[in-house]
Amino acid sequence: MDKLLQFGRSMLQPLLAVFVGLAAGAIAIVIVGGSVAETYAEMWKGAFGSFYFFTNTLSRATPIILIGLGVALAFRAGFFNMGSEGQMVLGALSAAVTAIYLPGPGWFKLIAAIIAGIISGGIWSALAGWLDARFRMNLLITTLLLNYIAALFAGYLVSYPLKDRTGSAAMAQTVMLDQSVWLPKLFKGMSLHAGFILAAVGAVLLFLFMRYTVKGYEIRMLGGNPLFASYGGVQRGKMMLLSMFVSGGFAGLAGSVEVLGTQYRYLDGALTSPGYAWSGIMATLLAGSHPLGTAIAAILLAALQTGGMGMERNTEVPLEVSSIIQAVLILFVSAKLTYSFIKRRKARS
Amino acid sequence: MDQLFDVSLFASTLRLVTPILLAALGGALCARVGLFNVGLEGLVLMGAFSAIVGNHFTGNVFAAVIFAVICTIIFSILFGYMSIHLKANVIVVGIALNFLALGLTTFSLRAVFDVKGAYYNKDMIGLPKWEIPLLQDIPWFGEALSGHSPLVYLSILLVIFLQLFLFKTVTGFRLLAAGENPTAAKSLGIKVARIQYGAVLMCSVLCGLAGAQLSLGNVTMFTEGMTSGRGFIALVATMLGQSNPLGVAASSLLFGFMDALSIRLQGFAMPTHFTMMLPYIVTIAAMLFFKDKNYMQEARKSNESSR
Amino acid sequence: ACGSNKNDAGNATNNSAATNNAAGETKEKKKIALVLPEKIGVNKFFVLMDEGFKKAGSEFGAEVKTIESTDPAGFEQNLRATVAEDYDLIITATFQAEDALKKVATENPDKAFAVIDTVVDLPNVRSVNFREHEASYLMGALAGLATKTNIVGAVVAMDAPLLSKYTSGFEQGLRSTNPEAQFLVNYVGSFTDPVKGKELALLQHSKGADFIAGMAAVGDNGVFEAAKEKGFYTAGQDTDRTGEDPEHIVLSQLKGTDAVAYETVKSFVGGSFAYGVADYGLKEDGVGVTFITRDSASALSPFIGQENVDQVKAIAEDIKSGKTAVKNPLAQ
Amino acid sequence: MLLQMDSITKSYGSVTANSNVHFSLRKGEIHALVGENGAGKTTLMRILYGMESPTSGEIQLNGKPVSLGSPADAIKHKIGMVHQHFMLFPTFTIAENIVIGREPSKGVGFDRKAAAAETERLGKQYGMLVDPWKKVAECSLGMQQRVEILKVLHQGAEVIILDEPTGVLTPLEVKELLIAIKGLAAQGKSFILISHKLQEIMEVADRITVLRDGKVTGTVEAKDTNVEDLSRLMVGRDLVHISRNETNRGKLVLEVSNLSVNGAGAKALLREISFDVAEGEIVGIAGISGNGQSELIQSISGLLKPDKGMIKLLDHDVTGAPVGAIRACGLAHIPEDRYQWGVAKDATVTENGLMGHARKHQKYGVLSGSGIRRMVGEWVTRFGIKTGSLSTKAQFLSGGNLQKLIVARELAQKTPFLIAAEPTRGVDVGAMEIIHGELLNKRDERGAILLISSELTEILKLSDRILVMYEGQIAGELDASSATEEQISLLMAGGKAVG
Ligand SMILES: Nc1ncnc2c1ncn2[C@@H]1O[C@H](COP(=O)(O)OP(=O)(O)OP(=O)(O)O)[C@@H](O)[C@H]1O
Ligand SMILES: Nc1ncnc2c1ncn2[C@@H]1O[C@H](COP(=O)(O)OP(=O)(O)OP(=O)(O)O)[C@@H](O)[C@H]1O
Ligand SMILES: [Mg+2]
Ligand SMILES: [Mg+2]
Repeated sequence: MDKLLQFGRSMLQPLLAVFVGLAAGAIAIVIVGGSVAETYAEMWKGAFGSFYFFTNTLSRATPIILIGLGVALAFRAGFFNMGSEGQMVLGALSAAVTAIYLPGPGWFKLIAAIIAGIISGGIWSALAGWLDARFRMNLLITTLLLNYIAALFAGYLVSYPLKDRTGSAAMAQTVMLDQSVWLPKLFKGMSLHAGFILAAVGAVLLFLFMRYTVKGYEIRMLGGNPLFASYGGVQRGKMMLLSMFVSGGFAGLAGSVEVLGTQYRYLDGALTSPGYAWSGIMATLLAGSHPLGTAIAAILLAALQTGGMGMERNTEVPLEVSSIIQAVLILFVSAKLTYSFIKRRKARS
Repeated sequence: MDQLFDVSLFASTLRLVTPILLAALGGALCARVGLFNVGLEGLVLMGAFSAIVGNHFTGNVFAAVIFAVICTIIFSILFGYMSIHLKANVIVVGIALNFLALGLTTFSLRAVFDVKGAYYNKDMIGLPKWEIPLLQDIPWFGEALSGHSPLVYLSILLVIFLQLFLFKTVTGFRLLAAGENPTAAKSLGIKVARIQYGAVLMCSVLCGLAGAQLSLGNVTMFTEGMTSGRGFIALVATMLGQSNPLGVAASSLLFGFMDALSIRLQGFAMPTHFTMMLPYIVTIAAMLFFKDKNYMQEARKSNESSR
Repeated sequence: ACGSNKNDAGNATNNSAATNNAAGETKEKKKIALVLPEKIGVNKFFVLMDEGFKKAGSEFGAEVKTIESTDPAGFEQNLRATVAEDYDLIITATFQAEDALKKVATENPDKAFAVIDTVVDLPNVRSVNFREHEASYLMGALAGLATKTNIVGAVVAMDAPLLSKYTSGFEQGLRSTNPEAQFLVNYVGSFTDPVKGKELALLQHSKGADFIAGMAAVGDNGVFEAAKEKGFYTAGQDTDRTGEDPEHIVLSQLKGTDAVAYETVKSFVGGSFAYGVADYGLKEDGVGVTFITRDSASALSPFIGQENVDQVKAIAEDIKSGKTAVKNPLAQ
Repeated sequence: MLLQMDSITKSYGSVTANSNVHFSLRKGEIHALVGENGAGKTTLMRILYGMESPTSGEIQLNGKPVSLGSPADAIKHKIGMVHQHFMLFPTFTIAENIVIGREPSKGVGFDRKAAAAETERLGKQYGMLVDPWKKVAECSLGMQQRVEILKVLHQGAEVIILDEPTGVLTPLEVKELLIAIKGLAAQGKSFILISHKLQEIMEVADRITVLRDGKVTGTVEAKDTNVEDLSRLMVGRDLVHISRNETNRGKLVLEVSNLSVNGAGAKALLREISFDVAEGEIVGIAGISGNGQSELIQSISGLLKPDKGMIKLLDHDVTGAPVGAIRACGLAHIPEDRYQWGVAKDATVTENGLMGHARKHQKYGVLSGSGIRRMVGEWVTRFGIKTGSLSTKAQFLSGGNLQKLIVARELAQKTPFLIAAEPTRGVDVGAMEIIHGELLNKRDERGAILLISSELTEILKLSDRILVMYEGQIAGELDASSATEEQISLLMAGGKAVG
């Protein structure tokens, strides 16, 4: 009963926020002369309107969930990992390269590619952790900067040595992966692929790990107060490398499943332009670094995006306005509306 | 070597660095009051767009700059209200604002000028280029330092002004206090929220100027997304300079210089992708010297009792 | 900004004369979608295409809808959605569309597709391809003849394969007329950065370039501004941009995407739509250069000079006839 | 009556911190507020200072009702507060910390020279000398306490609230502080003094109000009462006096030899320290804070790498070993600063209790929730820790209760060796008895304890041997049975040992 009440209270805030966000979005729609009901209906349809669109939303959410989980882990350990983008790019590239050049049967290459993606994303992230632990370089800055370096490096590889020379050869991309290494689709004719299962399992595992294991406990305490953790015998340096590695590993996995499940090749810019990394960070922050919450927030953000596309396709509301509405919704969802609301009510009573 | 380090390199550095520096100073003010402003990119974009709008309607560049500042202030109030008043996560707000700014400017570009992508009008006059009387006659320096837009010189003055403001004035002192230990500041009756709003507003003024320099100083046009990541570079400069105006200036200049240099390195043997990495790699290397606060100090600070 | 962008332009004065045969007024209105792999935004290439598409829609009485995408993943989704929403013809464009189109077109063999600016070899897809390098070649040849300093430059958006069609074509042309000339290339690293584009042009000018071609999408605007400030000569892409500043913007490379979009809609409504590959180069008048292949409303700049124009017109004829071969850097 | 608080009630959800409290203050009076940990003293004072709004009740100043919605209001009404935990800006200078909020200015400029002069003048006027240009981070706790009080005086406060001001001070510093308070009261300032040290209270207070479970159990004139009556009022029962058993020294547990730590500055923080602790004994370390005790504790527990020397724990060389390894070897540690080292404020009581115990409550790396809750629940009853529930966040515990949680956690490690740094800082008399009892118990069970305390009575009461530290060295060793406060104080101040 108590738990139920607590749950209800914790749901009040996001619900209220979504409500206010929709109201604010409605104002934007009215300003451009759209019909609020129709626009939101199209948005809903684009995100959840049918099984097809629902799975579409989930497939878009897949990399966001994985990135969000990685970021959540690092945040929980007290490390501000802003480098998901670079980690994802390198993970994706390594997965593609492994899948293309490794000999062996398809299933073997697929697994190897996923592992390669996780490892290279993890190493890139752990590098930032190492620079911080060893040289006291601010992690926030290094991770941000390493993004640019990773993107340029990957860009170079696919523009020159690894470039796809079959076909029109006009894109900076690797060759298409052999069909045997593609991640299977979950439903025929839908874009949702097995990567989503990985993301969902990842969320549950991370949740269980953080909550019920010794290491998870240590990571949480390290994030809560690093002095307390080190006083209790947690080794910050080691933990930093470990948690940054796992954090980057999630981002690398995100890149890998995009390559193996959606694009079937590494295409320069295909992972950076949708802003998956920023969405992932937002999902994490919206959920207060709770793994399951992060997954839900990621789906919500993905739904806003796919909904926005639906809105653009089927109404006269232009694409820019749909991005305005998305931003407004996010802003309000992030606001701790109940905070001031409850406080005020208390003061009065 | 002569090819690399010519006068135009320094002139170009100064021009390219001004918007970054202005935004980074704004970021530093926010950081000083405990608001990590990821929304610089969006604020600068707003500034760049509204400067062009102002110019279009008033036909006066200075009025346009003022207009840009006002619009950016209005936009930043949203940032302040969300993160200070409604206690939203400041980073989420920053990211969302970046998206919002991109959407709003693109949309308004169409609404105001009825064009897509870029607004350019050859009759539009940008910020004047000031030749500085004595300076311009000094052989090498004159060429590098003279003949820039007023905002370039203003940004240099602002660095000094902010340094003095933060460390020499009462208001600056309280601003530092509010960021250093908000609980203690509140316990002294200092209005921390009000100071935070103040910092956000000052930041938006600076970002407005940064945007104006971009769209009326560096070039005279607005194009969709023309900030091209400069706001994030400014964020790095803010952190690297440890939110000290002089430090921020130094790190912005370092980055700007390396950026200008990397352009010149294009075409020398190395692939472009690698020359483009140069500013980022050098910035990381510079961090070896700009040592950050120890995590212990950081942790001590955040684990003072709140009761 | 990502992905890519193709510029260029052939101003393709649409042959609006051929319109009024009013083919299918009696039949039900055809539903045609133009699904773009990115936002139209700053991209003249897409702007033109959209214009040609809409124009054809209203002239031939088709129901047309342009759908922009925010990113590659969103593009595939939009493409699938248009299939689901049962458009009669789905037009898309650029290399970026290739992967998704291959998948979707294979899965929907009964649906009609068209793709502009790349080739997708499927029975239900009509492909239209451009040979931009031929136009670039002409521009390079002209630049080689016109330069007084023997240094010419190009400010390019990104060091990416698809843009080498422009730089390589340009360089081949330049070499053909002026083997001595130095060719400076600088990359902006973005499609949306006029500020850096301008700095790069200023740099090239300071190194002595007197003709600097803009190949940087929006960055071109920055190049133009630098030209105006410093008094060198420059060239634009896609449409005839000489009108913006005839004194300095002395040439434009053209690419007829609007005409292609227009023709595609027209042929579909009129029933003459055919699958397969159509290739547009100089010969087909799909690409070109102002003054050489097309007249311009602006006066010819003395920097270029009628004499050089005549010489390059001859080169253009050689390319059309196959006497001169322009190497496509993307073909091996 | 200068100040009157009527029927103040304050509840946090299900916890009632204050219930129908009446409290008054006369001009020039020193009014002590005492009570067990979590009785609601701090809460009541935070209400008076405008930092919390009461659920119900009224406050009158000079007979007129006032609304104190924020500290700014309180300061306007000349109410100042020195908080239980310092509210200072460590990177700022003393002068800056004192004048903040009412800075002397030249135009818009902050006149730091004038601030320093003002600080010096204040210091002289109230007999609390400070160095205005020194950074607060570099000051001893006693100095920081002075800064806090000078800050309040600079604000022009007439009513000054002191929440456990002596908790961190050495006896000498306490004495100075009490004299200063008396002097100020004679000059017409009024004080509300919260303290768990009843002796001090009897020494300076005019009136005493006792709180228990958020309710006033009595207000008495100081001259009409004594320490025993007071503690009965507070705790609701008589305190049992614990007695010490004689034990004999067993084998050596901790051996420290020639331990040195070089600081950033020229002066070494620890110089060639050697001592040992054996089974069945408590070795007390006395000294003014800042004389190397922190570095010594941190070196032994592995938080700081010593530059020279050796530390042996149960015959293992643990010099410079990681904390985890040393703990595994047999160390438990009650840290000196509970907020910095002892807890994660945002974590729950259970989670904070689990630190160091996780290995015992896991199988294959998976924690057993029920076992952990049983363990922490047992501590809560045994030490009388007042907490809403086991999943209350640590930051909501009162200072003393948090201290009890930490002590319970470290005692439960059941290690052969325990560092107990300021084990009773901020705890009430009842809890102090319990903690002292537990420490002696551990000693009787052949444990070895290194006790560091600024409280000489505590050192004298518990220790078998006493070491005094001065400027990073051991200035002398005394046998507890014969040592006196005077002897220790002399050594602490740098004098030579006599006898
Ligand atoms: N913000 C809060 N939320 C929930 N409970 C609180 C909060 N603040 C205080 N409490 C509870 O109110 C009670 C009174 O706390 P308070 O700090 O006033 O005690 P105290 O008398 O000062 O104790 P101590 O002597 O240990 O300092 C405690 O039980 C504490 O846990
Ligand atoms: N690392 C931890 N630190 C503190 N508390 C924890 C930790 N892990 C779990 N808990 C507490 O335990 C609760 C859940 O534990 P769990 O559901 O495993 O209990 P249980 O089923 O009774 O335990 P078990 O069956 O393993 O003995 C959580 O609500 C949490 O408060
Ligand atoms: Mg208290
Ligand atoms: Mg307390």
